[in-house]
Amino acid sequence: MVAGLVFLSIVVFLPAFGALVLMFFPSHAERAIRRTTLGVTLVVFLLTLRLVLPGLHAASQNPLEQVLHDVRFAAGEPGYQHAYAVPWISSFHIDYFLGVDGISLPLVLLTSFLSVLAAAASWSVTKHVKAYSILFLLLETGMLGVFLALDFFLFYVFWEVMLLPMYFLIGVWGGPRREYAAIKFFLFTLVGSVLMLIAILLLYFASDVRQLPENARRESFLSQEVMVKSLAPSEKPLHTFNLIALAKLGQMPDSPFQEPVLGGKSVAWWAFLLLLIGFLIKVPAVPVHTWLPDAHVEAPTPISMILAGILLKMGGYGIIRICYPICPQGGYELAWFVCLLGIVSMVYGALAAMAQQDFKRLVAYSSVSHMGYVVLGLGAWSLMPGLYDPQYWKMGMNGAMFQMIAHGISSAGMFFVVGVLYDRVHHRDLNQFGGIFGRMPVYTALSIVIFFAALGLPGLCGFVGEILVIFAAFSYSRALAVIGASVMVLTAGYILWTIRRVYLGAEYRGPHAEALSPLTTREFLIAATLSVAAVVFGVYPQAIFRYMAPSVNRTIDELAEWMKREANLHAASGHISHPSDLESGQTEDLLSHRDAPSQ
Amino acid sequence: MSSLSLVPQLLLIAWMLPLASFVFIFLTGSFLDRRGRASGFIATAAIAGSFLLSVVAAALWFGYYPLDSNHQASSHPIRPLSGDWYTLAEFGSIKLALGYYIDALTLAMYVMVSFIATLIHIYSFGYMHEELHEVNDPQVILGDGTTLRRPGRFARFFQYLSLFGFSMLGLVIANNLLMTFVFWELVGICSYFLIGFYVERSSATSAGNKAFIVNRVGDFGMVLGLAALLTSCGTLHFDHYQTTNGAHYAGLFFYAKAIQHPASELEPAEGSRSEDSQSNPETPPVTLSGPKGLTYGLLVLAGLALLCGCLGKSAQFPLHVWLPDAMEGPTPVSALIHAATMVAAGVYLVGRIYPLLTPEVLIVVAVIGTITLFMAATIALTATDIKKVLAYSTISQLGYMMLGLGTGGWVAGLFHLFTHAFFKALLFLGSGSVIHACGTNEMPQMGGLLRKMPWTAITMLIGCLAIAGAGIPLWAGFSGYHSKDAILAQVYLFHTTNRFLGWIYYLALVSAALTAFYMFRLWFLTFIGQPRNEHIFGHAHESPKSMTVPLVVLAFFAVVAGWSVPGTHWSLSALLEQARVTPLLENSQVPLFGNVVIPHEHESHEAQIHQLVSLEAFTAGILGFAIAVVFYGARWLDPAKVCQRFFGLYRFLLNKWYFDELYSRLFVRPVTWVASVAAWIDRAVIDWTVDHAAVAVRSLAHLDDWLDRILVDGAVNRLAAAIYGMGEWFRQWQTGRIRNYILWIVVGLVSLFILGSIYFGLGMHLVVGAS
Amino acid sequence: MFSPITPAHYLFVGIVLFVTGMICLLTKRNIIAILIGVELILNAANINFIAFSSPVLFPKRVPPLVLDGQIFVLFVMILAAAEAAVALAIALHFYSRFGTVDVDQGDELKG
Amino acid sequence: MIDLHRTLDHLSFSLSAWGPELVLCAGIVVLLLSRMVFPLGRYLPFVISLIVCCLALFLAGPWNGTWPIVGENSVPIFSGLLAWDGLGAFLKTLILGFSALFVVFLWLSGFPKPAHATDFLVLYLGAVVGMCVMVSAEHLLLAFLGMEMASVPSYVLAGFDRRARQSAEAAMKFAVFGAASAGVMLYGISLLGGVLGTFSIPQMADQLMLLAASGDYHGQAVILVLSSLMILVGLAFKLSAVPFHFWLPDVFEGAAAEVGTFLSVVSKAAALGLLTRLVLGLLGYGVLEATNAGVLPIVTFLVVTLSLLSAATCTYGNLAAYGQNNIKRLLGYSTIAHAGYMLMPIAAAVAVLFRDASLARWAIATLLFYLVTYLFMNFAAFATVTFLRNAFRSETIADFAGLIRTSPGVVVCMSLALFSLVGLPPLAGFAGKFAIFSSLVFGGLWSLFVIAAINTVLSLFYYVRIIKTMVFDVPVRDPLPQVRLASPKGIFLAVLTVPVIVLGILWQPVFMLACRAAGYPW
Repeated sequence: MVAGLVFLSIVVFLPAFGALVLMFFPSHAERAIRRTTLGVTLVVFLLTLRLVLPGLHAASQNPLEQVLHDVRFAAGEPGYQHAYAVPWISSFHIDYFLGVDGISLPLVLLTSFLSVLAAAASWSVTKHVKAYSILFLLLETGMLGVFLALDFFLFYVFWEVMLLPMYFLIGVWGGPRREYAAIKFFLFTLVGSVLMLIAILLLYFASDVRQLPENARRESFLSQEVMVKSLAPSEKPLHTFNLIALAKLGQMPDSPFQEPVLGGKSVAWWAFLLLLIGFLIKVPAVPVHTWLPDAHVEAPTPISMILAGILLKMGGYGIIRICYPICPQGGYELAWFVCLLGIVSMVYGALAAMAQQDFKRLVAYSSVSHMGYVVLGLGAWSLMPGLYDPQYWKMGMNGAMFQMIAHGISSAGMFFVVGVLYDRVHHRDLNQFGGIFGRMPVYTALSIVIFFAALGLPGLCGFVGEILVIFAAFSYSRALAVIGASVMVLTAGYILWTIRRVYLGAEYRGPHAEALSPLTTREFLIAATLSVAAVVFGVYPQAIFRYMAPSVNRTIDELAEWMKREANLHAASGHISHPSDLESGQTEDLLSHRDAPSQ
Repeated sequence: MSSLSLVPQLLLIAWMLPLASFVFIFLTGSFLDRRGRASGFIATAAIAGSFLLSVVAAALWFGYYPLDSNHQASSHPIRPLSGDWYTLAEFGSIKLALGYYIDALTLAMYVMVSFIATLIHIYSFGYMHEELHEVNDPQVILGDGTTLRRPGRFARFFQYLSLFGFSMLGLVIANNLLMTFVFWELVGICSYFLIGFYVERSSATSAGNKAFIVNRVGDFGMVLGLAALLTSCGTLHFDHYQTTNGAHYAGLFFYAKAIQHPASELEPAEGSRSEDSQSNPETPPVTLSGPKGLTYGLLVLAGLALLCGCLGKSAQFPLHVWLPDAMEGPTPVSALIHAATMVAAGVYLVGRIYPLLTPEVLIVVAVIGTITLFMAATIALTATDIKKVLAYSTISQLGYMMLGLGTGGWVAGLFHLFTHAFFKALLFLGSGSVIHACGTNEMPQMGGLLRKMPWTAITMLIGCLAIAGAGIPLWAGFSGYHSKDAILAQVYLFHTTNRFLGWIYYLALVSAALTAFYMFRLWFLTFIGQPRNEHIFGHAHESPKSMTVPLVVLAFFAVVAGWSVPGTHWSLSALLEQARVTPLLENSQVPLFGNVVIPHEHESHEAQIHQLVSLEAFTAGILGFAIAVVFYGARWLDPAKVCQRFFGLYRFLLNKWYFDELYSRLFVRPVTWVASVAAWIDRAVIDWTVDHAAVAVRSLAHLDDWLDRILVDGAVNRLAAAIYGMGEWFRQWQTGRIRNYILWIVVGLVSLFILGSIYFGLGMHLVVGAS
Repeated sequence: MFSPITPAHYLFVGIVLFVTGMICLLTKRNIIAILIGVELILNAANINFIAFSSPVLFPKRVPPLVLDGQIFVLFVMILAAAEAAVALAIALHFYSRFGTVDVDQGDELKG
Repeated sequence: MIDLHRTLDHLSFSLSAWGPELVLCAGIVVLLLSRMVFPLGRYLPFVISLIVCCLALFLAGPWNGTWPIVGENSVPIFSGLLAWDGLGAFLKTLILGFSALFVVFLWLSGFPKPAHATDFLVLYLGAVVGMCVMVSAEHLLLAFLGMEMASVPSYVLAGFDRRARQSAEAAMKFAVFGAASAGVMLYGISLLGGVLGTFSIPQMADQLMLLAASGDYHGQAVILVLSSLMILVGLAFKLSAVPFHFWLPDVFEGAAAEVGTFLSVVSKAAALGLLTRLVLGLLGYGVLEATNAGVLPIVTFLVVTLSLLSAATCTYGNLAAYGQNNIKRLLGYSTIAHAGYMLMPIAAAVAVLFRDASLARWAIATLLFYLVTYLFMNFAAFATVTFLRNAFRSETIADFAGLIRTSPGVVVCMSLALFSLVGLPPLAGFAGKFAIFSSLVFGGLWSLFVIAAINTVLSLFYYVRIIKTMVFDVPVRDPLPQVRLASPKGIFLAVLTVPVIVLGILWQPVFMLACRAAGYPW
């Protein structure tokens, strides 16, 4: 167990250690610095890859091989693996608690994968390479930490840790309006963090581990210290930041989070709302998205890749990992709100993308639109009272999660593709492009693959998530699905239009035409890797679902269980009647005889 | 059974061959052969292999289920082969997979698609030969006034063709709607690439965009239809399927039947194909999946939504606008994708999901088919671009198919799909041959080409005859004769059962006449008479073997496709008859604008209907042909031309001119007026709507952008400014004068005191009140 | 005739002194005058201390602050002296830099 | 009557417990004498002061056994004028630890010229004695004396830069404002002592509880409120709570940065210690008559007043800092804002006192912990400013533009300090803020919590502006001065910055210590 924690800690802190090592490099040794950075990210990627690769011999004599075998992630297991908590700040019962499950694993892999590519793409950064590399590696530590932390406080710390490197990376290495973009990013994110902090303390204060049954306490991987405390007789509540314990508390009968706090709403409701806003800022959803176009446009290419590919995913991850399991009541009551924001983001982002003249800004708005699918998929709580078949919600959640991975690949790819062009001609005006196909055919082919992945073309990664989300949304609300499906048309519109304006056409008439040289090997490898990933996940989505679906499904099953119990409680107390009970019963009758032939 | 179990595997290989070819060409590309000829061979070999495998598979199938026996009564009723190859994702009982659904229709489509594709691959060797070298594209003028010179893209062309072959075959074999949708999109994207094959031409790329986006509009409906079915039935499979944990679940057809028949009627003895679990011991018991919320109303909605996709793909009114523009692509592409196969996919899908379609939906199909049919035919009358004529003709013929399906003629509609594939591919290839020879699409620039390119001319004449439905009534004819008659018979039957929709039949008849007219107009203008442009005529030549051989082969099939194999009952229509399915509530009255009845197809085979319709259609065809001859063939009514060539007979021709005027007033002008109105509607209303919808969306997009900058972002910035302003205001309190500061002590003390006494007093009050 | 002097009278004198001192602080621009105002305030407190600890004013019971108040006064007197010394030194310093004892001239630090 | 033996025992014990202060007093004498004996020892005053501070720190530190808990078993010394307990010991340790660092800092910065070093240090050590008295005062006389002992030398220190015109103005304002508020406070003390009949805080608490138990304040409520508010004014002046903060920005701008350091860190710590003692002491630390409804108005009054003061202070400080150009003035406003944050746990402690007295101690513990983190981050920021002033001869923010090009190490230290002041993890400021917020949550002061949280966002802008100038902007100075990290000054900065990071990650030991000092039971 501890071995797993150590392994995950190495994964998380290796980049930071790399940053520390880089500090002792002379700043003019740019080549060495770049290669070290790439090497560190590569090692981290290989380590995370170790989680999913097939095993070595378990009974090996070599202890290293033994360890490497032990740290594998068992696919198909819904629960947390390598979860282990060590007391950190015991005054607050804060643990150093890492663990991985099917929800976080793909995101961890995505992070380490995109970090390698972004590090490789960082060759285009020529200013202050040493500082850049140090910040870049610190950023990676923060991102990995967010996805691996299972203690709310730790999660929050990692969440914030990313902020500072990102601020500097945009502010120093960004475009002309970088200062504005950087501070805007910083302020927006900090607002979200502060809201999250309020919710964290709200939940912390309301929580009491001792209310959990003992087996639930064991399943929460409480640290030994807290476990002992929870067994000792005391009238003082034992607060916790343990995400698993909080989720169990949130879903137990007579949950302490159902206490009303303000405006007649419960702790769960408020916490959900606050957390949701905090996460939606990161996602970002309309109307708290305006930091994104600026940040994306100004950030240097690799940072845009990271920003779109990973940072935005943290919002979605937070919603599925924290919001819903811990505050199911808030989630249930606010499902419409989440869906509304999702759908608005989808439409709004697509329309805004269509109006852009700046290539990068267009891609940025497309991110808003695509992440809207994620929000919609997460929000489409299709469990109606009386109808406890959660498979559509599973589909939606899985779709949303898949969409996050897919968007991670396609958006990182798009930003890279834009960056390649920008590095050559130093402008991003869509109206001044055209005819790139003739000048850079290989580049164009790869770009088109990536853009079509974003468009949601079947066979590429963007399709699976989108279609699942729309299916799931349909079972929640038909109107939402209609609007959601119409976004597919808009997406096709702006992406095809962009392709036509940039790549197709007779000739390039913009400035610096002479600089349009073919892709270098490094650039080719980055773009090709992303394209291949887009194809692989498009034709073999099981590669992700295999790991992800059991955990997502378990989350949903737990929530469905919660729903059922809540509805029964309400029904028992006679507050709500369930007309749909009747309805589904009738349909059941209508079709029940269909089983007859099989007798 | 063993021979049947080979069929899916054969088809799988047949399906994968083009994909392998695509991947191979994509990866090796120019390494293989700088000019790309090798790629062409690989692609052609792959698709030819597919064709052979399909033929073998079909032979196995029909060996097992011969066409001339009555399977419904026999010991082994026909069961479509269905199964999954590959699972994309699975959520409980919901399974999203790629798999096969094989019946006679699938096999026929497989053979037809791979056959025509093979021919077109061969044809393309000739047609696209200039892509082997550096190409000088005269249509693209660069900034410095020169025309574009670019490397040839022979390999790329075949790469796309291979991808298309793969996608189209996948679409045909799909065993669930999601798979259909996947390949639906993929053929769309192939179409996009091929329309925009000349990426340097702005018109080509914009036509590609238009095609894809208009198709996406249709797909928008399709996705909703999928979602509706999935959320109500919990599946998108047509037939039973099995999840990975071994449970069996019922498919969509099964649910549709459950809707159709009240519970008591649905006995196992009915022996329907999709749920005869008793008669077939191999089929395990089936579990129903999904929340079972399928209702009749939802089925209607789902059917209409799916229909949207079909309308887009098959270029039916009002989503037909993309197809004429799609002629920007190379002609073999137009023949393969935009005539024979891809655009027929919509019709195919309607045929495939026929058991899910309710009469309400079928009425819509029929009406839209009719509108499309007539509208496109009238527009084709005036077009001068040879490919545009054919494009409108394609739309019109697709309308026929839709009409046939919509009126209950499942076999008739799909029969026409096949025959049309042959003769329309033939016509397009022929036109390609002409364009190849002349270097222009404009018919007024042609004329008299019969002498120069006899093979092309003759084969195209056969095509024209086929599309016009030429034949000897009540006996035999070109392929189009059989299929069109079948449709018209069904429409006639439909009009007898639903009187208020009688106009459908008459419009269909008129369109048959128009079809004959505009096709022969095309042929006459192109091949007969004197050359109108000597320069073009001078350079014209017969096309190479690689182009004429496919023409001849296709011409052969355009003639015989409707016939049955001599001495047997084996024919295309019998083959389709084997796979025939019935729509929901066939032959029962459905309350909708009166009572709608979708007649049973067999009734249209009755002699009296058949004879009557056959004669009427023949008359209409002859009429159209005759007018074409008068105007363009013999040119009896073209004084202006005659006047120019024989100056001495001027007055005589002048009289002819008056005659022409008369005719023009009596006949031509109304027709041209209708045609121009139709064209105007097409251009000004529908195209306008489409274009302006785009403009509107873009304006909306700009508005959205503006809102984002001004309102949303503006609010943020304004809030920031307000906070900053507050800070500045606070700073002003800091006057720097110590006496002011001390005054603040007093003010602070006094205000705190007031506040404190309020609170304290209130507290006191509470205490007193409590005690 | 005369009503006996009660602590309230002393407190009243204290209040008057306090308010006078405060007004002095608020209205006088001369730094010396301001320091005098401070002294007035301190002495107002001193009068309170004395009043609360005087056995004379509390004939019927032990005064609230028996010795504490008086000791407090002693300390305050010393403190006032120290503070005055420091304040005068600062005033001198101020005068040497600004050439005036008008505190309103010292408004360069603001905002 | 008087048991002489016991008295002497008590006295000797008191003196031993008062060791740090005695050492400081002795140090002052030694300093003054040393000037006569070694007039040419340039750095001798620093050395002596450092030794004195270290010695005092050694005597006051937490390493001499367990601390008695404030309010429960706190040991009265000097017949109850002062108390020896955890709270006082912790804050004394803090103040003396700061002083030791401060002497080194003065040495490095070279602000008091060696010739004037003795004067400066004597005054400073005198102020430290005053602060030590403040944090352990159990009697209003000592409280007042301690405040004056801390304040009066501060006035002089503020005007110590004799050449500067601004310094004179700052000292004048400081002195006048300080004297006025001291007068008000003294008047309040006289009234409160009169009403409650004693100056000893525990006895006052007994009286107050008796009054509360009777449920009838005999019309003395007005005097109680007024007098306590007047006392509060004196403390609010020390704390620079709005609207009694006006002296602070001007003094910070006018006085040397070194003085600002001292005023912004330990001076606040002492005032907060005294405020805690007064407020909680007068309420008997919640152990007396805990269920009495009569205390409700007192509690409500105190909570509302303190909450309002803290919210106003915090928000005002953060907003007014926006447009500042002088970095010392900006840090002055930052100090005001932080004073607001630090007032909050006291309000929370009062709010929760009669519900669960141990949670009140938790709140005090969070305050103590915050003071520790605040010490390092603010000291680091001020030290950077001081060293930059030496290098640039300027305190205008814009002059520091592009500093990262020559002095990356210093900029990193400054950035860490400022981000810590914002409260970003994993820096000490976040740990402190988090602790404070937890006390607000436990105290049920949600609105105050939300205001504090919003203020965190508001504060980001102006702190980041400094960083932005140093990191992003193009230098305006040519040549750009340099402060190397590998120099005594740089190392000093690094020494201050390391705790800013370490306390953000491993804060459990320090927090435990704070809990122990505040008497939070484990």
